[in-house]
Amino acid sequence: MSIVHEMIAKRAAAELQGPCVVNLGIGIPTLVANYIEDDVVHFHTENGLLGVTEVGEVDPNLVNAGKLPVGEKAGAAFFNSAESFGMIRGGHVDVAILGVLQVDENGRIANWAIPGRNIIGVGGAMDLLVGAKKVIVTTTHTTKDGKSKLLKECTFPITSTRSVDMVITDLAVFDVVEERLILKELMPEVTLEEVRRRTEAHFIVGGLLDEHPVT
Amino acid sequence: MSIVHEMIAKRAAAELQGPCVVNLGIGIPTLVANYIEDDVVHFHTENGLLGVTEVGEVDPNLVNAGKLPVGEKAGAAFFNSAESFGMIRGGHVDVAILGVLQVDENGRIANWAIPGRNIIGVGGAMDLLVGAKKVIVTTTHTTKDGKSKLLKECTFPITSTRSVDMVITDLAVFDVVEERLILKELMPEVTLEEVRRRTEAHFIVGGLLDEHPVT
Amino acid sequence: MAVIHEWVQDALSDVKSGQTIMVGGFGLIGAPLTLIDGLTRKDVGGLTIVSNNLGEAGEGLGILLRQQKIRKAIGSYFTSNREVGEAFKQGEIDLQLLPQGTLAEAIRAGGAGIGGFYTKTGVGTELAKGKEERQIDGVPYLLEKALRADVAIIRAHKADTLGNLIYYKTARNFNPLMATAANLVIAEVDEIVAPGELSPEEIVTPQLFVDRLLVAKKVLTKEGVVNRA
Amino acid sequence: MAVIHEWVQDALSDVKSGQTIMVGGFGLIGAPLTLIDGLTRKDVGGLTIVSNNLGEAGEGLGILLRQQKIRKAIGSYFTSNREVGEAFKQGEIDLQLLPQGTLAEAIRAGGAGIGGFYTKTGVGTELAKGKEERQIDGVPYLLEKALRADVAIIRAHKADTLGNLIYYKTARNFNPLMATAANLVIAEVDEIVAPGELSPEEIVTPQLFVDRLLVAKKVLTKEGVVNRA
Repeated sequence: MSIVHEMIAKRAAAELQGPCVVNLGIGIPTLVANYIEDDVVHFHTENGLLGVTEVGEVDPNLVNAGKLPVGEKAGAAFFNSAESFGMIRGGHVDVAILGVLQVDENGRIANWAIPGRNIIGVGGAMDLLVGAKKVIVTTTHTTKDGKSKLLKECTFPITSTRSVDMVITDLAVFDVVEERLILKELMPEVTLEEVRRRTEAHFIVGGLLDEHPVT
Repeated sequence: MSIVHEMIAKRAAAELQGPCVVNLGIGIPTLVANYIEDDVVHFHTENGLLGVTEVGEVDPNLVNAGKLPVGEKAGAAFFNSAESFGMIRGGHVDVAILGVLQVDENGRIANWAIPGRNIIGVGGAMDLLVGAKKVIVTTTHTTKDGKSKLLKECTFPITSTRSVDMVITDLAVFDVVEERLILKELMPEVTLEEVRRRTEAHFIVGGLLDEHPVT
Repeated sequence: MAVIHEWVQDALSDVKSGQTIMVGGFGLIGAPLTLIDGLTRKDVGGLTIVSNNLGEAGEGLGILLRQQKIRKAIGSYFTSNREVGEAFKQGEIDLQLLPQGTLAEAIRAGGAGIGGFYTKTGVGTELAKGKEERQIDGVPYLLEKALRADVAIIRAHKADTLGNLIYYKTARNFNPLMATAANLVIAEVDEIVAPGELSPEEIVTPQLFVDRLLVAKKVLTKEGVVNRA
Repeated sequence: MAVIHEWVQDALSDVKSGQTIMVGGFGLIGAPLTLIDGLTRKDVGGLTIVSNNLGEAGEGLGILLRQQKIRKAIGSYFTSNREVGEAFKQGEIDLQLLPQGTLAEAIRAGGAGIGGFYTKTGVGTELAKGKEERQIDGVPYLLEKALRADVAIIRAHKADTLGNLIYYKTARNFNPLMATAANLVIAEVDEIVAPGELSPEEIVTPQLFVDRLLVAKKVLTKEGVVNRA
């Protein structure tokens, strides 16, 4: 993962305060755990473990949702997939941090399918969207060829009609309030002008815009 | 319990052959376990135990559905009430042996409510009726005041639209085939005439009626 | 993630009149006797109780019934306390009777974000009245709605300080289900241990479900309900 | 109550062409690798596979795919084997995609005699197409039907000779659910012990669900799938 990804993950980690249960998606979200030292932040992985921690000795049967080896901390618990998604769907997971393909200007996301490509999988994405109390999206602001991932409308199929709560990119942080994107922070050395130029979605500039929150 | 009850229970026990999972209701059915020595008959109690055996040291937190102390045999397992009724409703219990208030001539039973009395409870009766592969009813043939419990129609609310498979009383044993009662056996020293006299429900006399099956 | 309370009234501090409260147990077996006792000493009323039974006459939830703190009860077997029928006849209490498996499944559904489910149980009986019947693959089912509560009071065997729970024999029953289906979950236990002392494979209720812990002061013994030494 | 088999083909003796087969595992983790290998060596075709994934390209269920023995797959994440998409484009296979939680819940429902259930997951998305939407207490839900199978092949850690099962870490996943939802349930395990050696409190799958047992000969290690010494 790049420095850009690490920066996004670090910013997302700052949102995890106090006792909470957090589900981390594949990709950038996985990195978030590296920036959490607080013992009361508990990581849930939907393949059946609450209490994920960094991998010690690799065990091929102890993995996260990305099938990467993980560790279990003291007080961890294993459970089956129906129980795991009962936790998610039932509103017992406080925060989900997810990667996305696209975000629309109402804060709805597309992260499970690309029409025409052999990507036929949804996994736990839709369950996390309807179930997690708070959903934070972490993503690069633009695609590899420079197109905004924050669009007026998603061109890929949406994951849920529910809007996420926060969008964290390498350029900026947006709160989603009443289905509108509110620019809340600029990442270091990023200007408002640059965000405007590289964002297709309409957004509102927040009143207390902080240009350099991450040090 | 009386000798009559014991006789009925003993006859029901003879139906439990080979590996099977059996749920025993409250009352006469509870006695059935006393006549089973076969290690492959496993008793299920819907409050959360498979592998019920006779009580050893009394433990107030180890009970059957009648809240009577029981024991657990080697290979027993405990589970919660949703799992327990998943077993029942999902068709994983081979035989349920139940007490009844009334049986109609289609083999449907009433065993959970008496209108006008303060009996407001259904417990697991309806689940067992829809879920158990085979349902055997054990009951005295008549009420204390001599009225037939095998009626043309139940006057109490029925437990299920499903007919039971067998009715064992102190007078006779009936198979239920295509929603008809077929008299299969007479209990010792009971005549067909007596069964006719004390049974309101219409029944068919089976071709191979055995008058003294229990020795 | 749980907070450990020493006093039952602190554990019950957010219980209010008019709330729906799930109460674990099959009769007195696996019932949270200390927390029930706390409720009998607390000035609350108009409660809706979700529990398999309403205790026994003058025992467990039966005391709350005598105190007329219960406005409505949802359960499967009220017969074990004959005073329930009397109260019902007098119009002092509303009752909603569900088959035991439907009750358990509805609580599980409430905890798992399932709005309702189709069960074969009860089709064509008095308990089907007012419920939608529907054929699925040619088999008739009834629609049953999920149950949730403001508060669940439950009984477990051991907890760790995070709130992970294990249960004891047939005292498990409805407790793990109710632990998932209420906004505030309070568990009374025999013992609280350090995280890591319970095997991660044997934990029945993971800690994310549990808000408050209390060590049981009233326990069921062969001699009945006694205060723990 | 289980019968113990020494040979995988004996354990699979009643598997027939055209059947629906549930296969445990999350990718290769917790997949019944010995039984899958047995299926690849068995003359069956036209199978419907219910499994979270179809293995990986040329691994696990991915071999069955290459052998064109799979007519239809029901799962949540086929992306882990890109050959699935190719086969789908070529019209060689039908796919039914479900959210992972809906897949798990549908299997559980099938095992528990629940005909269908209402879930919030998927409402308003492409995966809601053709499904009934319904408001319950003002919230929109989708109706999802239960899933059942003719055969389930699953992976557990230990069994006792009766068929009680416990699992190992995240290799648990779909296995305990599938153990409940098929007419014939075949489990492969690391070890078979005497009844009583597994604690009655820690058993995850009680023996009434399990028909056949087999000791695993192919296992997942850090070095990939290997034959057990």
